[in-house]
Amino acid sequence: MFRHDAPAEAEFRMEVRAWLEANLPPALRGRTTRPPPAELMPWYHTLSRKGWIAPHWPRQYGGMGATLNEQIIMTEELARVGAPHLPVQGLNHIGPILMEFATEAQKAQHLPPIIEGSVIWCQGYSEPGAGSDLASLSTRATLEGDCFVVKGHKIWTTWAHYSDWMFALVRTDPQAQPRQAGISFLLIDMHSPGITVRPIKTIAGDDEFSEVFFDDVIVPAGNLVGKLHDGWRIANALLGHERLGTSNPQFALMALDRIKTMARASGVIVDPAFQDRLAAASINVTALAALFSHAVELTNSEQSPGPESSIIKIFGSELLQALNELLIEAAGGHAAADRPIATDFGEVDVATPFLQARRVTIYGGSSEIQRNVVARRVLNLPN
Amino acid sequence: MFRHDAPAEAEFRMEVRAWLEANLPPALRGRTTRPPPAELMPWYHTLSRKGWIAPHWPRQYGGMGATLNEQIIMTEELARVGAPHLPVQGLNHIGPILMEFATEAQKAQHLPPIIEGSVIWCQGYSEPGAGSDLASLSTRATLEGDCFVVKGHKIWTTWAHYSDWMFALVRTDPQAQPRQAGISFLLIDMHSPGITVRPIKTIAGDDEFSEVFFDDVIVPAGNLVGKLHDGWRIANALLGHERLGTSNPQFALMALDRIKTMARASGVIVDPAFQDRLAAASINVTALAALFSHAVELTNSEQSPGPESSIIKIFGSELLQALNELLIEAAGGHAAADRPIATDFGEVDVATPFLQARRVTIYGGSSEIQRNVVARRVLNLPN
Amino acid sequence: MDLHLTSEQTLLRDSAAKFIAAAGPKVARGFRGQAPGFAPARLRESGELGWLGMLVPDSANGLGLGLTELALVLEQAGRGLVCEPIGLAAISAVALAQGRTPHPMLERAMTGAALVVPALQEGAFGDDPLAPRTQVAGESGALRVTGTKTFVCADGADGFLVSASARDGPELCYVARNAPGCTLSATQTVDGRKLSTLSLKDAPADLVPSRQSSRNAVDALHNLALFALSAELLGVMEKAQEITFDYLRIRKQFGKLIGSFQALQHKAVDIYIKTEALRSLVFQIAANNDPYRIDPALAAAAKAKASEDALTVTQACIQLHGGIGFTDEHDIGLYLKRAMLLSSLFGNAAAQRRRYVAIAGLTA
Amino acid sequence: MDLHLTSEQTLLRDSAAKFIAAAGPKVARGFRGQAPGFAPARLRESGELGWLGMLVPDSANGLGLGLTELALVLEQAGRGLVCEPIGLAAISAVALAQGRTPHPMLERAMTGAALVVPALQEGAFGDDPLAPRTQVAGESGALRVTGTKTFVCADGADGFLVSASARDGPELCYVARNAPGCTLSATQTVDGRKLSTLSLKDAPADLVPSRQSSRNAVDALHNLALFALSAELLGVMEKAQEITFDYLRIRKQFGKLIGSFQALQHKAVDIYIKTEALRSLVFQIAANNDPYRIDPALAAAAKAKASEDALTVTQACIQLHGGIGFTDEHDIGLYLKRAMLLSSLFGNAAAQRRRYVAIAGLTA
Repeated sequence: MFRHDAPAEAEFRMEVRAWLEANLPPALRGRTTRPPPAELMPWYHTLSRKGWIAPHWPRQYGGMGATLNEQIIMTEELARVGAPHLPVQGLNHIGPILMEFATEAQKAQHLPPIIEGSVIWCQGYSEPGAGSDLASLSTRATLEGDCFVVKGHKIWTTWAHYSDWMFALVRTDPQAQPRQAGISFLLIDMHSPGITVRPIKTIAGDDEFSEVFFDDVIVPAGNLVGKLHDGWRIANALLGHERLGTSNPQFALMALDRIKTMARASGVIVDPAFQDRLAAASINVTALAALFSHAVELTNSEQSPGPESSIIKIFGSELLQALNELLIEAAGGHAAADRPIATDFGEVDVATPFLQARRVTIYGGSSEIQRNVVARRVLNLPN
Repeated sequence: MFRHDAPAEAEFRMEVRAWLEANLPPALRGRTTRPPPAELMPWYHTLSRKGWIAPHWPRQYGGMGATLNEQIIMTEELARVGAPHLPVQGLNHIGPILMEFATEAQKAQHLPPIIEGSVIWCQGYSEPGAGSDLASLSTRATLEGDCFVVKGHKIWTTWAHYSDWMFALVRTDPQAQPRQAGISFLLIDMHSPGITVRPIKTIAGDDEFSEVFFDDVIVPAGNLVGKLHDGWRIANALLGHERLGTSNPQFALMALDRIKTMARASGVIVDPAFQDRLAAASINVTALAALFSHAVELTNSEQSPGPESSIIKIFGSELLQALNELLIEAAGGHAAADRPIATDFGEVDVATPFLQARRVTIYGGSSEIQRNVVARRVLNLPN
Repeated sequence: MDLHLTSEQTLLRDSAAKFIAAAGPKVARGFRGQAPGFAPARLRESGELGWLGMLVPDSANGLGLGLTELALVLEQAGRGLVCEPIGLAAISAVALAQGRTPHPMLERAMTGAALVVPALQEGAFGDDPLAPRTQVAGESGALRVTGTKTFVCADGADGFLVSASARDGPELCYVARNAPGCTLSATQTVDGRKLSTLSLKDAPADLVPSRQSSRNAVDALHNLALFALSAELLGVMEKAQEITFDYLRIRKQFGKLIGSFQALQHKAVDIYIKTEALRSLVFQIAANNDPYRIDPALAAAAKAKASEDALTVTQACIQLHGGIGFTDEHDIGLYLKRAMLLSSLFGNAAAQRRRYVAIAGLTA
Repeated sequence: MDLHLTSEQTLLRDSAAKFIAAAGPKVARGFRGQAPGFAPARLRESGELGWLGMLVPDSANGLGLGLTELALVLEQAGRGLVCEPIGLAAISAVALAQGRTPHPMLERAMTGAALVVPALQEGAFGDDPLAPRTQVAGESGALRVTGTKTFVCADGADGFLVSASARDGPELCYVARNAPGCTLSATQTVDGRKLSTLSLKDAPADLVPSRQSSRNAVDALHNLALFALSAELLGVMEKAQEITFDYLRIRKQFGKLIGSFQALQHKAVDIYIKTEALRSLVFQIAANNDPYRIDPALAAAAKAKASEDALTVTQACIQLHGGIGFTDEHDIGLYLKRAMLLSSLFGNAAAQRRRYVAIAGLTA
């Protein structure tokens, strides 16, 4: 968007583009909801076999060890071809956490299956009574002998009903003050007895989320990551990563494309009033890409963006909503159709991505919570 | 805007229109800043002699006793001819307060001069340490014999440097809890010894406001309105009136006219993207007029809009700012000119009204304070 | 702010509130994917209550009421996510009543025995309602209509009020559902209702005249439709925010009621202000306009504002609920979906503003 | 977020920060209504520091630096409300350096001994920079320019870079202030600076060529001007919000620091986000574009965003100050006024978006 590829980069881009065009099944392109594993995982395996599943992972763990520019090129080309959103809990969340905090045995057990795509991970953080106020979580893990016994209830767990493993925050010390000091980071086999998963249907009609109930689930003590009661620090150490991931401009770029297609189909593309809003939106997508590049740059040079990743999360998520409002506007009379709209320029899904976009300012720390974080930790405003 | 005049009303409108056209000096039309008293008061006297200075006052006090529709017609016609903003502290604030709370002697002394325009009033509420938090005001009035001795410091006092009288909130009981219970309502002759007035220049370059210093100013005890320590209730009883007054759609209508003129002059009027924003602004002005009519209607039928007048204040003041932002946009390269811009469609002042509009969300209770009021008293949200 | 209502108007509002007490989110859910997506018996009940003939003059056996009464009922319909197309039926009835002799469908339309709905739209965006591409031709008594109408709320309808261009401008025509040459194809909407494309090929039609004193019938019906949708959107906004404010008063996070957080309070106030402004606008227009000759600029203004603000408000309501608001189980999402549908009908906010520029003389 | 700077860039930024430490609101106030409204000695000082020739290639005795360095200096100029037209002088210098032999004014322009500024605008809104109405005609070496340029920062200028249409498209011409046929009329702006209308009647001019490898000189200078103004607006936003955040940390109301109120915290975060986003945008463009061939869509994007957000942010800063922010005595108003001026120059946000639609191929 800003950069001009160096010759080697341009060559890499062309290689990626040609390979994606040749290998990404047409049925998986331009999807607004994430396809279920049966459809999606073969594509994951294809990317994995090519060695491109984890551009940002070091080579020692099976990643590409790609340069920053190569990662950006990869992202742009995936967006360009309309590639589906992969399950990222393994690749972007628990993977990096394990690399930083886990034992060699844990790494050896868990990292290769993520690269291979033979397991799917989910993140067990939120609870019904602990959404924005995560530190108040109450799912208990009691150490009995060489096992934890887990009892409690997680919610908003992405893809829990498809997952093999969960990385969870659990309360190991109910008395601890502050409450954060009594939380541990645990890896839980989702196939263990005592686990019940109930998918949650969202307003967008998908089943991205589930509730997970733990009824005295036995978890080997060796599944603890880091020290006992040190889970809060581990989870937060890489929160910035998660926020960066969800603010990837890929989603905004795809939304912009969808708007343009719909606007051509409805004819509103020729209305200068609409064009003005489209220009403002497009300029903000450019700004998001700049913020994102800037943050990735800092992350790669070991200056973690820290709480400033909240800024990108706020900007990116609210922009994605604004883009989807513009999509609704462009759709005119089609705004409420619950199926993709067939147009001369291809099928365009309108209501589904619009409804889905409601989640981005709620999950992963709501916009309100992110603003509190920035006010306190970045702007140092008083308490 | 919504109504169609009944025949008698249409006749009244024509009478008002013709009279205003014939009697309002051209130099006073379309002014963005309020002219100084030497220029403005002759017009006040003209309106007074005609009997039209106080449409909303009952006839017994020298008002017009006009019907609601007549008041609206008057407002619309004053806006139409571009009449200047009159000093309203007497007409809209202390006048109605005196009618409701004052002794007969106080009414006889103070109401006729307001109608005649022989005195100008100012409102002494805000202090340097008590802006949004008005209840913390500290200007002391100590009763000594049959006089109060006043010591303290008021700020943001509109037209204090032109005023003959101030109605002030003063602290008469420094120990009272809650602090509101120690405040009284006092009428202060601005020509008293010990008063120093320092005009404040605003960012818009005008001198609407002053600071007022009281150095042991002697005020006869008979100038107390209502009971001792009961000033907070008196001031608040008619706060709704003030908020209604400042939200009069007249200002928004004049702003809309200014935008249109400027847009014609700069040529942007033909740009559909601009037209779209102008339409949104115009629709919101229509909504403000509806809110205002609605509130006036309720006020006239003795169902005071109460804290809901805060809603109109928020909506009206923020709309006025949005209108002035559109004015700046319409002015293009002229946006920063510090004088009125000469155009083929007449002179248009741009930067001055834009800068002036900064005040409307601050004075008379900032938008933030108004939102707190609505959240608590209207929506009953928890504390 | 409270409305200043007559005692008759208060009674009417209360009766409408009672009617919707038997509707609401649960009932609306039940109609998802049903055919028709509402209860014909309930439509007849609203007819018995006089609502469908509310705007029809006394002389044609209606109640002869005005826009304030219509708005009071439709505001309640919006609050209750009512699936019966009361508003569209009521405004169609007044159109059917305009001729020297009322149209034969009027009586059944007023009782709810039959459902007649407007079919005025043709494109997804930018329609000029006074210049339909659909054509009407032929002699009086033997008219034929040809063209395609889109986004028609045809579910359960027995006939349509179709706008079509004749030599001298647009005319309003009645076309029966089962007329030869009349075909429908339906699409499901997110709120479980249906929108149809109505294809007309030489379909026989009756002219639905305008009173001499009124504006063109197409314009009159179109403006009335915009007003009716605005009133219903107002009700959607009202109820959605009430549910939300209630939630703010009971949900705890960080050991406090979330409604005590200033940032959420201010967001709540913002949506409340939008709703209050729309209510004042709708009822000021109602108090000052005749049903069949609403000022077109005001109708466009109301629909523009209602369409925009209803989406903003219902989206904010979901945000204020947090995760729970994003589940299909919770009712709040149904209000957003209803707002999506009603906002899009007869032209969304942007389309209304575009019309407003032209008809309000803004650039003159 | 911090920028990832080289040690040379850090040094440059610190040196600019030191320079502006001697500027600031008090100095800017002092220049109100003065002629010229800045200190020529300070302009020469910035020349001595190398800033005016910063973008000029080594071969023409400049520093040969890039947009990142320009942005670092202009960001500081914005922060300090610097009145000396450093940005306009620096971008004019690079234009003067483009020919096979640099223009004779280049050396004095680089030292600050003379001031050359762009004169590219003609209308209040909607200029196409590549199609000026001003005409240039005549033989090489005997060119004459006729037309009117508006909103020229002519205060203290010795010459102008004027865009004018020739037979084959727009050309950039140098016109001396004291050339025959060249007259100026000045208007005061709210921030105490002046904007002039430059009337040219058969004024003698020199052609200022573009490098073969670069785009047209008018386009190149125009895009560079948009970028420079964006960087300066960024600095204005930064300093205005720093002043405001400081105030939130010390002002008490209701017995509490006002910065502890969540509604004000969130408003503070909103303006902070706008500023961070603009900073990333400006410096990403800087890192990836050559000074005299900036992507026109990105230049328009930056100026659109900077113009809009600078007004929003500085207005919010006044609101967060409350009454005191509305007084002329307090400095915060000066940042709003500077934002008003810079936002309006070379096309405001709406004008930039309009250009962006065309040049970014949005509707293709």
